[in-house]
Amino acid sequence: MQTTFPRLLLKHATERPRAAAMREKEFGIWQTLSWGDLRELVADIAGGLHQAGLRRGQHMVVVGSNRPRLYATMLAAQSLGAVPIPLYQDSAAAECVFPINNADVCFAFAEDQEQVDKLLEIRELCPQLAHIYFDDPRGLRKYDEPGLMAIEELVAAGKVYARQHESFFKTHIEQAQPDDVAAMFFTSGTTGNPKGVVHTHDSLLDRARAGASFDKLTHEEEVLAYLPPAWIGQNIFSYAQWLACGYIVNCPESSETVTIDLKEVGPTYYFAPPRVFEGLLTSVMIRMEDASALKRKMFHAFMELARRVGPDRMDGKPLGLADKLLYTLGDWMVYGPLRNNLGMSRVRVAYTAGEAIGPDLFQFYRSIGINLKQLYGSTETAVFVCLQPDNAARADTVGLPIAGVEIKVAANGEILVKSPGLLKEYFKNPQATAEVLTPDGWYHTSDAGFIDAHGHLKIIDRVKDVGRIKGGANDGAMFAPKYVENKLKFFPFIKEVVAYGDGREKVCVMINIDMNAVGNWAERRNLPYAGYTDLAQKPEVYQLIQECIEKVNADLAADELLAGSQISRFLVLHKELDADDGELTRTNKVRRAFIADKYQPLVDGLYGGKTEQYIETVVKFEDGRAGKVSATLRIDDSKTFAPIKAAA
Amino acid sequence: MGFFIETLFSGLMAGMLYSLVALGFVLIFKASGVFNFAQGAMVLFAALAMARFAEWIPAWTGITNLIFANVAAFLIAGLIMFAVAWLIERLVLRHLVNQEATTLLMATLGITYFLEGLGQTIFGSDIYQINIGMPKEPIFLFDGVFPGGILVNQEDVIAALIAAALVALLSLFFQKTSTGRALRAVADDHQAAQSIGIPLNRIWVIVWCVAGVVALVAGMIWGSKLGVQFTLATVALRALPVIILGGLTSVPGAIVGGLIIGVGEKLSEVYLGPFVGGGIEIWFAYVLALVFLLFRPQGLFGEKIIDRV
Amino acid sequence: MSEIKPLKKIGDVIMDVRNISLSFGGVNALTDISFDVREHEVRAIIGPNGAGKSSMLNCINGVYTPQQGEISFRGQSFKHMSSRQVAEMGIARTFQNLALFKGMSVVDNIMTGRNLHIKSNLFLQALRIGPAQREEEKHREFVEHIIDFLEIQAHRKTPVGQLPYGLQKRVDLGRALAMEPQVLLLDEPMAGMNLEEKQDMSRFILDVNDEFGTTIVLIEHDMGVVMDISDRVVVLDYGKKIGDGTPREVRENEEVISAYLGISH
Amino acid sequence: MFYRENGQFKTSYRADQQIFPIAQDRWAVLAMLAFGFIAVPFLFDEYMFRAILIPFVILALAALGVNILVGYCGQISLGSGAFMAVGAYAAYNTYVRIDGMPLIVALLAGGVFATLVGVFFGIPSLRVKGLYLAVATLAAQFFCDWAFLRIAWFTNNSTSGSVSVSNLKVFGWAIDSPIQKYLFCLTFLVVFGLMAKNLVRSAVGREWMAIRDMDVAAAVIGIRPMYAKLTAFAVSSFIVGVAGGLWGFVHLGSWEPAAFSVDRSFQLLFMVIIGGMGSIMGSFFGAAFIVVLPIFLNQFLPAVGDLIGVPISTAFVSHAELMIFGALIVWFLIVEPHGLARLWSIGKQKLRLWPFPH
Repeated sequence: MQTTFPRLLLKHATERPRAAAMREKEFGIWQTLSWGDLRELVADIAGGLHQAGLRRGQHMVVVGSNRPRLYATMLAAQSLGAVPIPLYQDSAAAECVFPINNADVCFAFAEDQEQVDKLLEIRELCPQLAHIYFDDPRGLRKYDEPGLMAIEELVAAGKVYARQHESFFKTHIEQAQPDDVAAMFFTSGTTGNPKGVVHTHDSLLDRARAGASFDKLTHEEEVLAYLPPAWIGQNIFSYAQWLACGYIVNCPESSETVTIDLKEVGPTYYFAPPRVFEGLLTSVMIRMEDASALKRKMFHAFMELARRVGPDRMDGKPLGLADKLLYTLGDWMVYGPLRNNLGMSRVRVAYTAGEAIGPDLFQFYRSIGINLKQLYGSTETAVFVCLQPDNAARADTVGLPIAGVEIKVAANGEILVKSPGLLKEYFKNPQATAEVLTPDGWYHTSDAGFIDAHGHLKIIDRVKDVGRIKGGANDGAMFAPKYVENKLKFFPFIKEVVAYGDGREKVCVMINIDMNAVGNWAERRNLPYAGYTDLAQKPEVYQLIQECIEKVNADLAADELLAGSQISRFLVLHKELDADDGELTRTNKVRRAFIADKYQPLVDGLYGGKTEQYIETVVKFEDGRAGKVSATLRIDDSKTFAPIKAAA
Repeated sequence: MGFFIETLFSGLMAGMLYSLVALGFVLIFKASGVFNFAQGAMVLFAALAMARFAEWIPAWTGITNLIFANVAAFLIAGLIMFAVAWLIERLVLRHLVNQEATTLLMATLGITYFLEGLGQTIFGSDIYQINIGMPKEPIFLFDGVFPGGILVNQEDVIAALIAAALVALLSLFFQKTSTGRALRAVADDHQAAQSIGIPLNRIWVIVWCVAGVVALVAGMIWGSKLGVQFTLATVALRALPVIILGGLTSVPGAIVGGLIIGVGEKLSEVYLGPFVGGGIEIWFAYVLALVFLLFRPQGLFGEKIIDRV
Repeated sequence: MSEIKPLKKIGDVIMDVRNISLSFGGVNALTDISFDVREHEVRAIIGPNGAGKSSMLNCINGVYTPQQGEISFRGQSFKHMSSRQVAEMGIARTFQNLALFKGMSVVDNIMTGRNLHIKSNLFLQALRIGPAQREEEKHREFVEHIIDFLEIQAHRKTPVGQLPYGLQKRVDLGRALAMEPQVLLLDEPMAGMNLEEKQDMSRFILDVNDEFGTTIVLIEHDMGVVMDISDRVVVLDYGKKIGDGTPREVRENEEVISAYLGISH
Repeated sequence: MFYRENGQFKTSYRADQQIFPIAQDRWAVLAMLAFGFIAVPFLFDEYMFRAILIPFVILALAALGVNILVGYCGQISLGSGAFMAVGAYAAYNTYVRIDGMPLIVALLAGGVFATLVGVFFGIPSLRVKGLYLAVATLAAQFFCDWAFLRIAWFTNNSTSGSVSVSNLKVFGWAIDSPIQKYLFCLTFLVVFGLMAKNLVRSAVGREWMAIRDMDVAAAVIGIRPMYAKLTAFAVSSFIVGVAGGLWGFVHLGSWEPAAFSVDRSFQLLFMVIIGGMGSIMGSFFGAAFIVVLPIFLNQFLPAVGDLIGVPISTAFVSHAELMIFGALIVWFLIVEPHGLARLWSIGKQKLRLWPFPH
């Protein structure tokens, strides 16, 4: 049955008017907004916006962190047939100009003074932006800017209007059709202007539903909304699925209370990118460091057990009686309390996505009994393409295609998706649309990957980065630098990796060691060293790195497609790759090409079969001065393995 | 009339003993701001020590000479009190610097209990006599003036003299010796004293030692009058009103206060007591002090306390 | 937020200090001080340490009784008042060296500021029935708004003793705000703060002044900050008033320069 | 370790302000109450009730009262024994002089008189602090000791100077078996404990603590020191008075002023110090500790003596008791001024954060 977001609101409001729809921690308690109240609030805002002149098809910008009123405003806009555009609250004023003008927006909702200032700042550039409504009046009372208004006033005005026009809200909602545009999300393209991804009620809701039924979500789920609403992920979890399932969304009190609030709410359905999970894990480990020796022993003993039996347990495999008992004990002593302190004792389903997650990190959470899984999707696909079933979560796959999704792998290894959740178009950008959307409805993800033996989708790399080995033992084999690099980066000792191999006969890598990790490692085996360069060149360190590499090679060998990407030679760089030296992007991604010609001699050395190579490089210091560092780097070989043909 | 003077006299005697105890209080409070509830326990402890050693020494040494025994016992008891003082500073006060007065007060309560327990554990808990050979038989003065004259205990007179001597000694100690001057400096202003390099801890030990000696003397006199026993510890409670009256920080206050209270108790007991069933001296002093509190919190001689924001 | 400067209206005189003289045992802390405070303004009293600034404040809110002079508030003048009366008139203050209630949490500390408004008696409170409970909730809500205003939500239930100095200062301010004062006396609100904390504090002071229209009298010896946030300044030196006027006027005042700016840092 | 706080969020201030906001705590307390009221009567014998449980419950009540004055309002008191005495004798007189006077009313009346006396002797606290106040309260102590010893009227002219009550009844039920007595006292303890807790977490309680922590600041925000201090004295001595009544009526049955001597005052003060100043829970800990310790020593020391072949006299035990108390007081004041209660709350905090240390 097809529907729209506003209709779902009415549905919940009529079926369960008393039930909680949203909670916001404000003034020390969780202020609850029931579906009934929400409908009223939305109706009033809609009334106000309509009076102010917001019409069907127009766009409205909402910018701010997760606040009930922000979501209510989105609903109100949709009720009027207008299209809400959530913007990132931490984006600079300049970045807001393009979206606002691109969709020539006249209405904006801003959370607080900070956001209002941002919008006022760019007003000269966006003269059409006539109406700005703010939620939190703090510091704004004395502003007398034309068209600037507190949301309270809008609501008040709307109330009056709604009272005069009884049926206006309902009628508008009925006019809106499922295949109307529901929302627009701007994706920051690496080059050029951001593109507005246009989604209809159908596309978003269909995916929301598919995901919900896949994980059997009910209206009793609790969700904590703490990531930017402008990000499709957060929007699906705290908007689309919220309305689809009618569960409860909780908004934290402030950014610095998120951990406290998380612990209080104890969500049952949780989502976070890998870095968040990583941060949590590190904090756990750090806090355990200060614990008494005995407690630490116990902790590590039980974590060891968890590592051994936890994953199987999660996958529903049978355990030995002894292990069962031990694990139960562990659950009492460690896992339970840990989940409680992480705020995850109630988590039923937790997802991570966006980037590759380290296997240890991933297994840690599963082993202490948190059902952490991966999914695959993007803004253009309304997130849900592939999901991992509860009992088959792996760190290296992103799960099975779910209901409604078709997947095929193109000749160049690119993954093509067909699904009801695909974007309608890129706003006012038919050419870009054409690039990704074939006439027969296939969407080009520009990710390279394949379906593994168990039918799970496995992402290798961005298509444009995937290359081929030329000549040598495994000529023509697929080479996926990012995949190889990530596999190496999951080792704590390795900070950055640059892998080469496209169009060459073998794969070679340059490595940045992680100063802290390797430093500690060195101290523990009292190995003296003078600074980074010195440490990097220690034979012991090379030994250490070599082991890591060979582990990776073993892995790759097991992998039909990528067996050819095994690393045969490596060196450890004498300096840390640095964005200031142009070696990394500002988002800390390695710039392979740039590095390749900056360190030409090294690359030659690697492929020229040398065992060491002298190199001299210019570096920028903090104070902007430039200096030279020079060193002679050893180059080592690493064992590679014969590809193991996947049995069956 | 004669009877009145007799009562007055015995009052003065009792008062003088209070003064001695009160003196201990005042010394310590001046120097360290501690309201030493344990003063009474110290009196008991000292008295016990003296009484027992006075017994033991002849037994051990075989020298039965009374003077020798007493002097030796006195010295040993004195040393013991020094040790006690030192320990108290080391184990308690040092760890309670800049705590509120009430905390310190409660701490000294703890010390009181400890000393009482310890004293009786070491020296036993029966009634002991201290015999420093004071003439017991009373004498009559002014037979001419009043019919039958006035009956006075010689030992009271001697006790009074000893006490007077002690006070004189102390004032000499304070006025003339450098330590004494340091003590006065500390009493006047802790910070200032510290800044000119007077080691507070040492001063405290000394003060507590002095207080210990005062306690010893008081204990000795009291003991030889009425015997040494547990109740001696309660003398501290009797002496409290004295310092309220005299002012926490004033030596003369302690003495005058002591005498006033002593006399007040006896007179009230004799002249008011009968009407209310007697035994009123226990609280009379307190009520006196209390009334005083309401109108002159700083006491007779104490200086006014101004607390600034 | 510079280009859009909030416009604010300063009312007429709300408090008038007339010829105040105060001395401790012969030492003159204040001699014949007079100045007035207008409604909704930020009024600063500056002067080197020991200039008698704090004594002035203590006279205003009844901690000290001046030997001479009187203070009139909203027309009614008084020579001495109990701190309670002053509080009831709507004058609150913060303290230079923190005077928080160490044994209590942040919330409770600020709650004490509401005590003037609590009506229910001992027995109701003991049973915590009906009105008493409702009152507690009502005032807790009020306090929560202050906590929100001062952005200390994360520390709500922590014992104040455990907070860093800067936050304790905020709690102190919060406790004063809880009294819904008409005049707020701040005793060196930025003493011992680092630059960032100082900026936060001045923001809060201005916000209080804007949002609630509270009249503010603050003492500082740190000129810089004061000049930025105050409308008019009184300068004291050795218990005498040597300057009074807008920050600019004061800056140009010869006597002030010699007595104060000369030795300022 | 046992705490699972996820999902225990508060949607109203009432929920947030309850005494035990964490569900696990609520269950624990309920379990404890059930144990105290239902299990205990079946578990212990006469001796336990007479020697430990009943004294513990009554003294815990008294300590609770003292804690309000000393721990919450910071006004030291060495006269608590006197207020107990006033409670006991006032209750006695109301009970015997007015026939048909219900027991509970008599006990409460005792509390009321104790309140009056308490407030009267509290008046000095308006002018003086700490040491002086200690003296003022001592005055109360000695005056009462004397009054009840010498003024025959209070003892209903009993020749022996000791008074006694018998066949107590509450709503027709006799209170004579130890178990009944225990339950009777426990009920008082629970009711007053709850009310005390309510007070200290209400406006009045905050005023007390404000005066305790920083009296000048308290005055400036409009707290009247007089009101705060006197209410503290009143509430404190009311509870202490009722405890006194129970001590006399229920525990002793017949008593003399000595039962409420200055030593009792010190004992109560020690309970507060050891148990934890400014903590309701602490009062209970302190009482338990000080009631049990001597009994423990009486059993334990001789046993040890036998082991090492040194005969231990009862005298020694009693002296050892004094020393141990003294030492403990000092130790607590130095090391843990907030007493056992603080240790308890630290332990609780650790459990909440388990396995993390902090």
